[in-house]
Amino acid sequence: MSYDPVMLLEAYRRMRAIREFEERMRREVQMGTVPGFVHLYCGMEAIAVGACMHLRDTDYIGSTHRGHGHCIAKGVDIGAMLLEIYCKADGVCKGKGGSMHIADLSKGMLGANAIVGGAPPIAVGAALTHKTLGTDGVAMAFIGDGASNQGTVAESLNFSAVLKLPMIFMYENNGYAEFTGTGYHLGGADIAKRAAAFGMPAEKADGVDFFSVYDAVGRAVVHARAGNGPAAVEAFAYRWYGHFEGDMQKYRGAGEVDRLRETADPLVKFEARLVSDFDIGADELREIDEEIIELIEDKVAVAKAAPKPSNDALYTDVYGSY
Amino acid sequence: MSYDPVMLLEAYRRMRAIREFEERMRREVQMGTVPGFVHLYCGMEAIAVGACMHLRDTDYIGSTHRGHGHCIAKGVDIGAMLLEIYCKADGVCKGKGGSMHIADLSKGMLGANAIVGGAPPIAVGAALTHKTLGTDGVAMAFIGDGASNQGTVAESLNFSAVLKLPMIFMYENNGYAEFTGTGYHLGGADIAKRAAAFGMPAEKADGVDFFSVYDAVGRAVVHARAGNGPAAVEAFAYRWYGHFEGDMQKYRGAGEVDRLRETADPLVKFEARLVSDFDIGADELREIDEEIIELIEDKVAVAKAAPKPSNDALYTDVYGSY
Amino acid sequence: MAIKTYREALSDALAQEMRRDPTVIILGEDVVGGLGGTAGEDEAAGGTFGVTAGFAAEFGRRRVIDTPITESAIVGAANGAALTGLRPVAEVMFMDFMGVCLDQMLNQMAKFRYMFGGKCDVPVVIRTLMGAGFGAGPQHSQNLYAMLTAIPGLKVALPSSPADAKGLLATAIRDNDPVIFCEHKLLYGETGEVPDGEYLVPFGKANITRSGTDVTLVAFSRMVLLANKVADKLAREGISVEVIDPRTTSPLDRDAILASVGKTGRLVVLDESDPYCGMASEITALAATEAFSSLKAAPAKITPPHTPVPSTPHLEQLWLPSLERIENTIRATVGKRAA
Amino acid sequence: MAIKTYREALSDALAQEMRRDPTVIILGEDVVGGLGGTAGEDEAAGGTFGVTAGFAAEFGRRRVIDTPITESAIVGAANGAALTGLRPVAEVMFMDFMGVCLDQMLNQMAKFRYMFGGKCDVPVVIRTLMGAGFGAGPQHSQNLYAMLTAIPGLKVALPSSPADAKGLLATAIRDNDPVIFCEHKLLYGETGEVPDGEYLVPFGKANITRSGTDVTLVAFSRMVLLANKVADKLAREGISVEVIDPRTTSPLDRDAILASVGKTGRLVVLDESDPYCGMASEITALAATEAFSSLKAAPAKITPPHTPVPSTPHLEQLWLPSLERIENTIRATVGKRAA
Ligand SMILES: Cc1ncc(C[n+]2csc(CCOP(=O)(O)OP(=O)(O)O)c2C)c(N)n1
Ligand SMILES: Cc1ncc(C[n+]2csc(CCOP(=O)(O)OP(=O)(O)O)c2C)c(N)n1
Ligand SMILES: [Mg+2]
Ligand SMILES: [Mg+2]
Repeated sequence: MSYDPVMLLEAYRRMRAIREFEERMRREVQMGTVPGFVHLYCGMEAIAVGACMHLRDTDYIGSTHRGHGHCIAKGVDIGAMLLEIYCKADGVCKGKGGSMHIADLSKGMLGANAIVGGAPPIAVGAALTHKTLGTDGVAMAFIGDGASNQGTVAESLNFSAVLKLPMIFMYENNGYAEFTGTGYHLGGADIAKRAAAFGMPAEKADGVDFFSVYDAVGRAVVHARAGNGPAAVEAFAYRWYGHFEGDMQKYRGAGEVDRLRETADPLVKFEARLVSDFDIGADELREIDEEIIELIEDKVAVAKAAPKPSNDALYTDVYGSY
Repeated sequence: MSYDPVMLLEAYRRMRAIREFEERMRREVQMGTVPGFVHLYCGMEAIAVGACMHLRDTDYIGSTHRGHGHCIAKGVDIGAMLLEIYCKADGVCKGKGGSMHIADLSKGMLGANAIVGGAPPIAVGAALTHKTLGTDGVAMAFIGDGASNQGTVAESLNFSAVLKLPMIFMYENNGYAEFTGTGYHLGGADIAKRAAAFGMPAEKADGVDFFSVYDAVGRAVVHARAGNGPAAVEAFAYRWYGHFEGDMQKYRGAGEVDRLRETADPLVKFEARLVSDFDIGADELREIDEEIIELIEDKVAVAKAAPKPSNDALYTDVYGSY
Repeated sequence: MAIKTYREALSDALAQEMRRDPTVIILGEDVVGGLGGTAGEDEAAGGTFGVTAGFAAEFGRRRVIDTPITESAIVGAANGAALTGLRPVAEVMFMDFMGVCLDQMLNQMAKFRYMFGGKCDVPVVIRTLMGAGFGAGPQHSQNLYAMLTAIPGLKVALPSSPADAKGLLATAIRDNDPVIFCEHKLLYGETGEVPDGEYLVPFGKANITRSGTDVTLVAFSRMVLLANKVADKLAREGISVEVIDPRTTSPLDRDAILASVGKTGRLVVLDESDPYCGMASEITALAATEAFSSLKAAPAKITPPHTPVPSTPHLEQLWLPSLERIENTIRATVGKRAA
Repeated sequence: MAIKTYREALSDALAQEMRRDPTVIILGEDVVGGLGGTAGEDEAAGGTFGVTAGFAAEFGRRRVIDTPITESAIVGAANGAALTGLRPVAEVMFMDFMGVCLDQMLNQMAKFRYMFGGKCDVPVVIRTLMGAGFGAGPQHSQNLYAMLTAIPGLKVALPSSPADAKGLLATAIRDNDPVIFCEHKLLYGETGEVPDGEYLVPFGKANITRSGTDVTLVAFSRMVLLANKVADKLAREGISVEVIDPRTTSPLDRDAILASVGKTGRLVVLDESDPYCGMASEITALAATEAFSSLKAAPAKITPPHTPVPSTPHLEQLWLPSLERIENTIRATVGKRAA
């Protein structure tokens, strides 16, 4: 596979944006400024970005409760996301969705989803739209290791295989579903194999390595766009933080997270390749870093200061007409 | 595998009972004497019996809408079944279940089920009981090719694999789900492979051949009884009649059913082996046949003449106490 | 106008809307049938009850889509398709099967618009069969529309006549909100005048099928037929029954019901679903809270008992509200006993 | 007696019943936690909200069972286990998730006894968390007990105090029918006197938490706390409010409600679930149909609006019935306005 340097820099920008966004959210949650529940994506940046760099605004993704990374990777505006997370009137969902329900159809983002296994059938429907309208668009569902056990996911695999839909199952195996590890909850211990059993190409990727994900998803997307039906990729990358902010993580061995930070940092790994193989200067990356840190600083301040939805908003948007 | 001649004769008796029972039901439905919906098992006799000959009364089965064969194979009393199908007061469910809800816990029969995919999780629960109580009992779910696509089945596979339950997934691939063939509805076209992907031994069997099913299920049951967790068998045998009685079967090629009757009769196949390899006389089998025909004749007459549930029965058995 | 069956009227509406709008698609189990079998790919079903017979031939299999038996995927796919530009009409063969796909109704389609701050339309229709009296047993006979009526974000339609079947279904398809369209299986063969050509019945607008002054009888779906019969009978005796068919439970035409109760001062509600937390209780509560001072007598509910639907034919009949019971309840409510 | 939290009271009941009866098992997601991770097999959770903390140590992992995230399999397995000799207590973490497992409630556990002609017991308990006010958003805050109350064959319990949490849960576990046990997440930290030792609260027996003569206020789950507060405040002004907590909606203590309405002649129902087809409508309809002649004023319903629960904190507060609104409704119902 060949890599466009512009694409690579954009990928870096998005991965960095996810990292800084989530680290900032973490601090904000600890300070108690963020309403609702927040599930952080740190450590998994290469999955969302490696996958979404193949997608257009007219391609769709279905997301999970751990959705910030998917949103940023798919190009949802960071300021609008922050306004939403803070439940403000100008949020991307007018402040009524919050962290677990960010959606932006204009970017092909079909919504975070607080129901484990809720989004895959919906993404399948977006793939059906593409097929019905005869476009070469695709849809992708992000699916956790825990979610991979839900019946809705198996149904989605079969449904899209039978209808030969342009659908990509993007499994995020981060080792844990809440406080239980894949060593226990995953019969057969091989998610990709399950997808393959429903009749589609399925490969595994290193979710810490942008290039590994990018390559595998690239093949899946080519397959799907060409009208050959669905494909699946299972990427492995531990999350760095708790299931949600506040989780004591008693299920993790001592020092696991420190080790991950040292040895499994997708940004460090990506940067090393960018510098060594693509002649991209570290200084250029530092500039991006700073821009992003500044942007997030700004947008968090804006979000915090922004007006809440009016009380009327409680009653609106239930129906289009009633 | 070795075969006890007494077992073989009992197996023949049950297969013949299923055949005669269903043929009779078919005529009765055509004459309009049977209430509700009836789904016939003819052509698949070797599956239910080949599987259930390994089971004890204390082992459990979960069944489907096409449940008569499973009931007879598991030893449910034919008279009580007929009373139930005719919705009579002395039916095995006091006449309130009918054909699609025959259950007999005393025989380990957890119920036919009119919800496709409804029974497998329930059978899993029976396996959980055996494991929790430390018995060597097993549970088995019968699952159609169409049902194999339901999310509940995938969940059951994973759940029993994770908990290492003594559970057998007995797939009945009869080529059709209602009016749609497996050539369309079955992504990956291989049910056993799906089960295997959840981490359990899974084999295929010829569902027309008693010995093929008996051998495969025997291995599965040994595996499960020994505490090694679940196993699956996919058996192939077309149904001879429509999805339900009344189905026009426009989805079947011309002459398909005639061909099946000629070339894929589980009883003919079984008899041939019994006579050639086990020194069992055809006359002995004819005696069984006659006994069964007489029994069914009797029991149908009894069922038709039996009293209906009283009107009070409408209100009873909703709760144990209320 | 022509005399048509309820089934034909449904087909009419579907065909009308599919001709009109290429984004309308149909998906469900055996809506065509025949794929993957040994007879080739000809239509083998056309819907379990024939409503979509001939549709594949006219609209093509790309728009009339057979699915595996996976209701969560069917409804979920309809949801995703609706969010992204299609107007799917998905079939959940029997309403009882909402058990296996409720999440896509309760937590997804119903809430998208709200969760997403109004920035989407969700033009999905779920057609589903309900009702007892068909010998289909406890898992294929339920009337579960009250559960759905209580879910904000959903609309619920219950056509009781061929004309309404056509007009409400066309409206449902054009509506930008999710609609659960509940067809009663015993109504499929009922006939009635059905307007030709484009025909729409608005949501939230009750149909007063009989005008009257003594008592308001609100009835839903198939029960409207029984209500009309009883009203006609009692009219001959001088008891004037106003029969109201709300046609949609969400939105509900509260004004029509309250106006009628204001006029008659008496209310009987006739509903084929469970006595508890159903439309019978809802309408009764509506009148009690909003028209209390008009009420001249205790309102009455007529529903089946709080039991599953038995498979037993005579018990199933006993389970259903009977003409006699309706008549007696109305007589008791208006204070006139049988002569 | 000791002062305990609702959470502790739940743990008490579970431990009490598990000690008493070896066939009682617990299953659900992370009811223990820690399996398959890198820290060994020690308890890592003890339930999402800690109710089963320490249970694996006492009862062993064979009776306290972590499951994958597959609610249909969890509830289905509980059903099968209940049919075959165990008394499973299964956890559906949030009530909203009944969307993904309704079939096993609606078509299976609720109907076994009936379909099988009474020849089985179904001693399954589903513990589940409900309620708004926790900032959990539209898919984790619903109060869906009315849907379940309308399913014949199910029982539904809604403890509003620590004592009831203990007593109703113990009763639920010993009951031979399926019980949906609805715990309100905002009640977990509430404290109250809880009887030591074996303690059972019968189903279908309302708790009159305040006696009064002017108006009957029926409230459910957490709303009982608000009802008591308002009753206490109004008592000081001479408005005598009788507060009734039915504790179970199925079976429902109709007699207690009707007796109270017979005495007070006035009814207000306070319910945290949707206004339509919920318990507020059900109780109102009960009074209207059965105690019409006692009613001196229109009964009133207090519920949230027909909208999802917004994630927005101040809108979520607005969504919930407020003390002020309850007070005003009661004043209006008894005909006395604020001084
Ligand atoms: C239907 C349903 N069941 C349970 C939950 C509670 N829950 C939220 S996230 C989660 C774990 C999901 O694990 P996984 O799919 O691996 O995603 P990850 O959190 O690791 O990204 C659970 C059990 C839920 N939200 N929905
Ligand atoms: C949840 C659900 N969806 C759909 C149906 C309608 N239905 C009944 S049987 C059946 C086909 C089942 O096919 P299969 O599992 O292959 O069993 P077979 O009839 O071939 O024995 C369908 C679609 C149902 N009863 N339940
Ligand atoms: Mg995970
Ligand atoms: Mg089949």
